[in-house]
Amino acid sequence: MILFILFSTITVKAFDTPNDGGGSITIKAYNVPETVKKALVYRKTEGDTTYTLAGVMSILSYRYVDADSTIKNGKPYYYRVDFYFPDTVISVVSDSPGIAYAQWYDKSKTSSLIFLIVFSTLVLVFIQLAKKDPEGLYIRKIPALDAIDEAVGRSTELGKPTFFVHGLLGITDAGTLAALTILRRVAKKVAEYDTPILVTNFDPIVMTASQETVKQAYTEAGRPDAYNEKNIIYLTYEQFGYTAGVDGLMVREKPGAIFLQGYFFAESLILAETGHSVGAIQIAGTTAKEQLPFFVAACDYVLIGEEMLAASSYIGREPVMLGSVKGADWGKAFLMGIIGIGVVLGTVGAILQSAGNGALMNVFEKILAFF
Amino acid sequence: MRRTFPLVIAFTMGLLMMIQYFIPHPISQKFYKIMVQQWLIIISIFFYVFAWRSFGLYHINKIKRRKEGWWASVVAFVGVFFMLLAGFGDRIPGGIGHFIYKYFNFDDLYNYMFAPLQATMFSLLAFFIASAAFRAFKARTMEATLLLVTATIVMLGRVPLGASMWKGLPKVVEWILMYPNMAAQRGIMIGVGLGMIATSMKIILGIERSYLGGE
Amino acid sequence: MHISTNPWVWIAAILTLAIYSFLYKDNPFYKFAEHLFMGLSIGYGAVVLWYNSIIPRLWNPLAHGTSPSRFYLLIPIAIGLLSFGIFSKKYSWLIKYPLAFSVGAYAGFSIPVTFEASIFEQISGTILTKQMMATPWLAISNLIMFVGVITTITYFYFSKHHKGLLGKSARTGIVFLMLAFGASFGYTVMARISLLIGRMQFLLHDWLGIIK
Amino acid sequence: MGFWDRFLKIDRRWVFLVVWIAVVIPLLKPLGLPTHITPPVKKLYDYIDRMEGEDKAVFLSFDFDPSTMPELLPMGVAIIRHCFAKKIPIIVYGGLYPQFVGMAKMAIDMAKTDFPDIVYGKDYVFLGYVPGLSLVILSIGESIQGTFGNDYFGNRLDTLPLTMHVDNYEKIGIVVDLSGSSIPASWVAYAYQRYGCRIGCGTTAVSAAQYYPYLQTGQFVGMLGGLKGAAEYEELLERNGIPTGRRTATIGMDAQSVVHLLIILLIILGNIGYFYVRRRERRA
Repeated sequence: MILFILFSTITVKAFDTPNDGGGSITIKAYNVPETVKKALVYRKTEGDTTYTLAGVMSILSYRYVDADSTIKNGKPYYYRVDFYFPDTVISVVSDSPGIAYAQWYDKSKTSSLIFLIVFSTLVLVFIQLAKKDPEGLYIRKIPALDAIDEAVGRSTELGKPTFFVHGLLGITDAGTLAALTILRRVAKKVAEYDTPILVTNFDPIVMTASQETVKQAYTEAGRPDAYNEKNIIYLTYEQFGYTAGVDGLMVREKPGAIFLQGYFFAESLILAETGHSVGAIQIAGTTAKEQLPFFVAACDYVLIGEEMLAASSYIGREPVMLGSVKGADWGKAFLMGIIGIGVVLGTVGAILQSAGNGALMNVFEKILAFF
Repeated sequence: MRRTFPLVIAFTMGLLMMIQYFIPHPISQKFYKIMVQQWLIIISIFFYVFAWRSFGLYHINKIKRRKEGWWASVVAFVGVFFMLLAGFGDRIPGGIGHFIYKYFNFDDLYNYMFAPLQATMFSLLAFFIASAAFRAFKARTMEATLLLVTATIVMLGRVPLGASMWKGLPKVVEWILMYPNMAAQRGIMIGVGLGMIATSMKIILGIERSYLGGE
Repeated sequence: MHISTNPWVWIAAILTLAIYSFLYKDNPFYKFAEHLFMGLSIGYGAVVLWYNSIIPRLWNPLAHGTSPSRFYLLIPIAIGLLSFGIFSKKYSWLIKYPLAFSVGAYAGFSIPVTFEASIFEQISGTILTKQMMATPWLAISNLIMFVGVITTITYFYFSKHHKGLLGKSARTGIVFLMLAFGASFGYTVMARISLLIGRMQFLLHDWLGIIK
Repeated sequence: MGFWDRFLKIDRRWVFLVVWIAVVIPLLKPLGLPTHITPPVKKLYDYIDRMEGEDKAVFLSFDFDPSTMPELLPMGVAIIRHCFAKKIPIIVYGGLYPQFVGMAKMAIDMAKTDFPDIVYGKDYVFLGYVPGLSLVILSIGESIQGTFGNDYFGNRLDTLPLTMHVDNYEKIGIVVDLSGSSIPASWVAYAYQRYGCRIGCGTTAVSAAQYYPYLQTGQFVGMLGGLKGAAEYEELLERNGIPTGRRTATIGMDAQSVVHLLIILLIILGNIGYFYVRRRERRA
């Protein structure tokens, strides 16, 4: 009898799964004793006489999301959950039917939206400010970008070609766009010094864009006649096939300067070590954090992560671009502020809590849940 | 038409794809599915033609001009031919298809030519990692010293011998990976993340146009 | 010793050795393997593209589909075809349309996704929670993490001169960066050696049969 | 030019040669370095071991291709051997992608030679590829017969004693997924969160770090990380008197240890040379 009272306190609620496109109902059980071994969820809708098995409820979260393909929006569904105990089975029916709806706004993503608005406002405001007042815009030194001219110059002195090796991601990657900006600078220098350049590509679209970029750079340098489309070559779209091809070209052409720019994977070190072995001065740049250690070890200069993305602002020094860098920096300050506040609140809250006052900790946890 | 309209397209598509993320409604999900799983992939298929054209021109040029090592370009074409033969030829009805299936089996070509080449190229890393460590890991500056000392400790902690030298070593390695290493990784990721968002915004707003080539 | 009698294994072994010969110096064997590899991968990509993309995404729905919405597929086909304009001098600008379409769409798509994956996740992992301060040691470790994240971010601060407090912070950031680079380098060595061991087992076991 | 000057400028091909020797010698003549057992491996081993005599099956999924084979295949072989020795029914699944199935077949062939009394259909069943990716994981929750129909060899599953009895996660004691990708997370999301089936994981050394949180939250019963994890499992088999065959992972671990130490030695010698030369140059 006592057992029965204990079991009878279990309640089951069925409700529309929040923040989704409909077609799904969440079933949640409350006050479930820990002795429960298994819980099965059954479903019934208007017109059905019996319940049919919907699935197994997790006995860790006591939650089950019923996203069966038969569930229609706006129609009531009734649920029964059978709780299996070592010696008995208890069936509990949900107090009210669950009805699925499609939502137009995902509340769980509010935090993203707020940050998005804050960040884009910052960037836009600073771009506008930079347009109005281009004086006084500053960007810190990035040695790897300053070294471009030196590398191409040295290569020219040695009478060797310059290599530009693209990474493996397509034109939709921000790093690839940065690589194109760097390529433009490299190609301009190459055109001025009148030395050969070879650009290797993994992605066909990037190849097309590279051709345009190099052509443009030659025109800017006043030598459009010297541009040769055949110097921007496509190798293959297979990671290690590309590696084999670039390595082969490196040892045969013996470039004096090599630029490894873009998103690389495991091949990073194979390329960089081969490049080093032919005695080239190497400038690498990638946003792939896993590959940075290898470039740092094997190359002369490395653009680390965001340094690469700042290249277009650094090289061009256009006010609009510099403004966006400034805006992004303020975004960083904003994020650091949040981390800082979080750490202070968390620490003070934990200290107060151990002294018996949990109020601040509650506030902190609310903030944490927001993320 | 030539300059402005592409920027309008980029702006519209960017905005739609961004907003779509916040709307769980089926209409928005369907839009996302059609874009990502169909349209963008279909558009990208056409660019393969450029890849093939460029590959072909490069090697044909070498063969035509009898440039040094032009025979290797012939080998490249043979590779393409083998794969195409194995991939499509076995559908030819009758004896030819059967012959191709038996002697130019696509799976065999993949398993005994393509995959070993891939794996061997990948495994070159084991040699290069050693030569790079030997050459570059010198205690020239404070930063370089930090780099080489951490690398050495982590390497030692990953082999049984390290643990038998000092029982606490695997724990130290785990701590380095979990805290100072993770901290820098996070810093890099946040920086790159913000930089990428800024770049994407510049694309949508038409400020970043390098992908469209010359103006 | 049981040398393999399977000709395919011999082919694989010879190609493996041809690639390794590159470690000594560039030679015709490597050049052969390299070009064969590039050719095979171009062919392989074409076959995969045909069976995995063109047939299921274009051919099947257009030729055998019944739903009227299949004709919408003609729109991306048309956009894609514009890129062929590059073959003529006069219409080469047409390629800007497919580029703008794809790059714009990915840019919009990546903004919120990057927020979630590389910013929110990382920040919520850095803000201290009760569990992260359960013991004094954990608390200190997590404070180090906090300092590391902040100083690394300041290294990527571009619009201010790196001097004073910012300079000190950025230099601390470099310390963390170097620690991390060292750690990932040491950590990756193991996996790379596994690959070499795999190839050696193939040569010594599958091909030459020297080891059981 | 002194010894250290020459040593510092040594042709890197000597380094390659030493690395090559360091890998090949342990393969030819195993050193038998000791293996320490770590908790994640022990947990997985014990969990499977305790299933002996129960009427539940192990479901082993091979979700990897030749590129990660050196690390993951020995895990598969060791787990199959464990089940064969303890007569724990095992369903070997060729993985969610078609190119994975060859790995599973290789593992079965390598394991079964030492267990002549094992009967196909009763003690183990081999399932091939069916399209559907994560839908397959969900569909197994309803019915294995319904999902696959036939086994890899074309036998109807409702004719095999093992699959007549084991038809969904109810009768599966644990799913062990071997993969260097994100597939183990899919098994957790669908088989564990939805059907409550316990999951174990074998993954590459590089991916192991990203799966530690799953271990902490209990979403994984246990985990084998890289060649080291596989070697530990082989060691546990050996300690419990289960025939291990050629201990590929343990031998590989020997080679790995030697190369690690070699690289460390190279770094140390390189620095000694560097400091020696620098000091001499400063004096001069």
